[in-house]
Amino acid sequence: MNRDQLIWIVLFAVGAAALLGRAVLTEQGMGREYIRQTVTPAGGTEFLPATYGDYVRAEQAQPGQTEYRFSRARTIGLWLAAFFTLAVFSFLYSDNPFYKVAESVLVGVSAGYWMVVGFWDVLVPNLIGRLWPSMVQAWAMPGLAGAEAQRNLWYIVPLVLGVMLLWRLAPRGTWIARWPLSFIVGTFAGLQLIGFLHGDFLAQIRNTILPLAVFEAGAFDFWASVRNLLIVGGVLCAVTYFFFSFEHKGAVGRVAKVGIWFLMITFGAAFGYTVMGRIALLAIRIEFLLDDWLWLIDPSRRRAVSMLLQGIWG
Amino acid sequence: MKRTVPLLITAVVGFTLIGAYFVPYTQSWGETVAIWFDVLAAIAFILGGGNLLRSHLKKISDQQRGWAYSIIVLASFLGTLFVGLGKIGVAPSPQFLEYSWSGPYRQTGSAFWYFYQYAFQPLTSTIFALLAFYIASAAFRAFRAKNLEAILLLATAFIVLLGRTFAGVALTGWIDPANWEGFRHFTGLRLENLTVYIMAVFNTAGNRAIMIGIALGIVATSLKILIGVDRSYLGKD
Amino acid sequence: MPQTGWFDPTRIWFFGLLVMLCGAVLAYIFAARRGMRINVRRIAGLEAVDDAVGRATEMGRSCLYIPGVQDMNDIQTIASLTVLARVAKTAAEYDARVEIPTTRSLVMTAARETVQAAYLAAGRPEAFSPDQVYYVTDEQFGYVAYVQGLMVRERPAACFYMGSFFAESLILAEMGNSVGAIQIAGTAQPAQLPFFVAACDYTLIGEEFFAASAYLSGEPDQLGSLKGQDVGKLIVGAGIITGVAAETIAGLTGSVAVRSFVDFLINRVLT
Amino acid sequence: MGAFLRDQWWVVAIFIATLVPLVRRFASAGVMEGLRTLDRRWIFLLMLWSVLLPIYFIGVTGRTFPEVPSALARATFDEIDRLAPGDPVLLSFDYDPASEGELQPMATAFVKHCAEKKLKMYFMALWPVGPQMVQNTVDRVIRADYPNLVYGEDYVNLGYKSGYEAVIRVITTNIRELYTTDARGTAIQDIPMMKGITSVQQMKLIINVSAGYPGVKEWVQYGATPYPAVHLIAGTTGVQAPLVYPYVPRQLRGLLGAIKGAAEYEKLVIDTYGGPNPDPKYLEGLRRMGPQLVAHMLIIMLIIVANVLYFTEKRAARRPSTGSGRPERAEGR
Repeated sequence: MNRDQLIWIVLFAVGAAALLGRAVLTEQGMGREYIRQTVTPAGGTEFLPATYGDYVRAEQAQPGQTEYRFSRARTIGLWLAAFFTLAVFSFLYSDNPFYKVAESVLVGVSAGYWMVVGFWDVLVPNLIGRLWPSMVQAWAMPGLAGAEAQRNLWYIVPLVLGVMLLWRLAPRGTWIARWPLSFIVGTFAGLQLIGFLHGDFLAQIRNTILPLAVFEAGAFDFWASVRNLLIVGGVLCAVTYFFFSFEHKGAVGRVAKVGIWFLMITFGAAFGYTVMGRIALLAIRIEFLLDDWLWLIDPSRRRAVSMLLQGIWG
Repeated sequence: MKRTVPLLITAVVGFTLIGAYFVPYTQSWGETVAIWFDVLAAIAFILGGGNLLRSHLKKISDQQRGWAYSIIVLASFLGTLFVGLGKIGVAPSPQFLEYSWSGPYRQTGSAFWYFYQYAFQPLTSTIFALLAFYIASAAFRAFRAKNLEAILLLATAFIVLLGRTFAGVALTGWIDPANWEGFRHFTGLRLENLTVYIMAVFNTAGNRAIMIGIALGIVATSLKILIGVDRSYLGKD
Repeated sequence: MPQTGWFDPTRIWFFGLLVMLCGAVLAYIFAARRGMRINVRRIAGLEAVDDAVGRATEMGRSCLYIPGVQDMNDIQTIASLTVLARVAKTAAEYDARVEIPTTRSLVMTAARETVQAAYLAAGRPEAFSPDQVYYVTDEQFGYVAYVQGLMVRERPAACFYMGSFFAESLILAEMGNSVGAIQIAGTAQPAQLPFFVAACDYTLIGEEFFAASAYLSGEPDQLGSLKGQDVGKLIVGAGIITGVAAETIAGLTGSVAVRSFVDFLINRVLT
Repeated sequence: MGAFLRDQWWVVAIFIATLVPLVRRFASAGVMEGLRTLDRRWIFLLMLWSVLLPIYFIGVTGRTFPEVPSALARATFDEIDRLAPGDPVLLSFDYDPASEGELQPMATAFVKHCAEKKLKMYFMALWPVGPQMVQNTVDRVIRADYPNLVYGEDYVNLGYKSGYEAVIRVITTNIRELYTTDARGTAIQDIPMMKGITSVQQMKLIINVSAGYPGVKEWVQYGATPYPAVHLIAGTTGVQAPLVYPYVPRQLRGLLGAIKGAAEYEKLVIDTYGGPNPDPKYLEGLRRMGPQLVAHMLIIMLIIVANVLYFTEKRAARRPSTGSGRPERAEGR
């Protein structure tokens, strides 16, 4: 049994003991979800998320009330989410069965998720809804009305292309599937040629036309002029770096060298700037573990039953 | 026949859409084609889903290494698909109570919502959170002053990082006209102002040049595809 | 619609630029076909492709090619497939195993066609197996979770990240580095370039990524198109220099003529 | 701090226990050698602790980490502080729940500051879900801590109007043309504080909390630039901040960028109007900055240590006597 497995077992034992102790010994316990049952205007019942604090206050006000209730399904879900979070973090130490389970569930659920989204958000409204509006209206989209409800025969084109695409699964004639592919490639090669040329190429040249001598209410503003010179010079040098026809030697080499300096400063700044966002992502996950699951901390006072009990967390 | 027709389709469709951009009546063709693409991509899910099923079923039947996990993939995939397409646990929308399928498929409390809330969302956000760890290990390994470019990369990242903490502001807080009149000209050197200057000047210039280069690259790549110089995506004859 | 004519007058200058640029690219392609010598500068990342695949073959480990996380409606994904054609051909010649997990069904279909043709072009059609190219999931982070696990278990010797990437770029690059792979990345997403530059061995920055397939093919007409792009850069240089000069002169002398020229340039030509 | 160490001894014990093997390794192999062959998983552990411990410390004690407001945050604060009680102020909340993490602390601090200064607050929104954000902030701040402020006399929620920047262009000249009623549907004439208000130019200050388009860029182009007398300050997400820096200070007199800007502004508001122990909802930004500060420090340390290691290795490599380091793989740019 090598060192890794020993560490896993130790971690496991300490973790399990702590969780058990926490759930049983402390009076508030941990990791429980509550719901609030409300009647919707149309008569159906709806379950809104509620906190342990709401539940205890409601119990104090009227013991045995049923509006705020403990929800077993959501509690199981909470513990599942906590397991998945820990399983993914465990990969940082080493690849292990828990991570493989989490990875498999994620691949399966996410593939299924996007296919369901594709069906209900694209196929039903944009294909079936356009070709057989009455059928969709009777089945899943009663609200369909107005221009959307008229049949639009143009949508035969994507249907035909779609069938051609699926012909790949047929034993013979799979070459037909290339037609929809070439249709897609052709359209987006054309669209993006225009889009990038007009949006990026022209716009960036226009934005770089700046005066090298800046006058602020008559007076010559030295620093603003230096700023514009740096921007214009930087763009020209960096564009020179991308030249293909000349080797980076001699005069072109020196200009390209200045250009790569600008690019490196750009990359360094962008790297430093995004660090804060990434750390916020980790902080949110750890707050989920400590607050929602383990009930160790309660920064937003969701489980503070009343100011009286403030003492415990004080 | 198998290759000339697709090439023809690509060229005709591509140049038509380029032309359509300049004729007032046809400027909306771009959006219509984009909607058609979404439909086509949704239909193509069948190919993707089919491939997913086939490759994992094959892994199970051949008992390849890790086949047990393939069972989990298939179970969660088919489970999510069944629950989502079947709108399990979705109450019909209030205005159309008699249409049982009218409720939104993402309704809170439905089974599909449960899969999203307690599996999809925690897993994806935790994988995203791994980035914080990888940024730290990348900082330790990659930011070494090997040559001038690496020094510029590391120095800028260092300044921006420092500028975003209170230590950075405190470190150069003494450059304050209140302490000495002469500092008035040097306030630009305070760390947070330096960060602003770097972002507003160097970052702007660098990104502009990259975007100009990309636009030119796209023009050439698209043209090569439209006139058939590049046809690798079409496969063999 | 204010205009009734067949041509939108507000876009006439843009049309002129389009014709000039496309004309330059086409002119150089056909000139190259007629035998004009095309010499282009070295790009370190692209010369490393061959020895990366070679290294993988020596060590008996696989290559991993990731065509970005976008669908076929992104030109970067299509450009990535043209690079995949060259890399797959090299892999076929070296008899190295290249694995291509994809995150979109259409990309899987097109990539399978591309790799099959590449193996045929390398004269080893029998070495191609459809399972090399497979669909994982449409979700960006589900895909990265799978690839991350794959890297640790398969320990590929060479990793290619070519195409459109978002936040997951650093996860891939750091994981690849930890398994000791040579990593060559190419993307036209400016926001992800810093992470690839920091964590990969070679990075193709924006336009260099689009030039990759031309470089790796070495065919004259492909290289010709790069010359056409250089003409575009000359246009950029000319446009900026004249604009800045006119703007500065207009500011210094305050002459109305120059000022109207600058306004004409900015509001007519460059919009 | 002492109380924390005593009460939460078990957390501190675990923290030290996990680092003992690392310290032992440094002791046995020497710091330089230990660093050169440092397993990256130790860096992961350090990052985990540098985020987890601050969250736990702040969560349990309620205290926050130090924060020194920058000149830009002070300028934003002064723009509100210089106003007199009763001055009209327009607050436009153009964000949604997705960007609430970075922007809600700013919105809460802005409203608390205006309420303390007894300014007349006119809320509006260019995003469809904006009025909901206004309602949340009003309930959290005004209704909870300033019950004496009366709706219709001290603050009013004009609600959302579609039309993106066209809305700004109209209300800067004639506000009544678009806003005939407030978000609750009561007519403008029946709202006491709207008497005499015909356009946004009469506002002493415009405060914009923005997550994208339409947002601060449109407010600068159509709200502030054409009317130099109108002062505009804004709070925005980290991604958008660099795009609007060029407008500071001429068109945009104050700017708070990302959670850091929110924390700096909160510190200024709490120090002047917070009182002895401020309500935790006014420390949201400062609370979130805890892990950011320690994690940034860790990354800065890692860069420094990496380079110290690199230079000692390079100097050692020049003297052939010492062993050479790991074969450096071909280093490209």
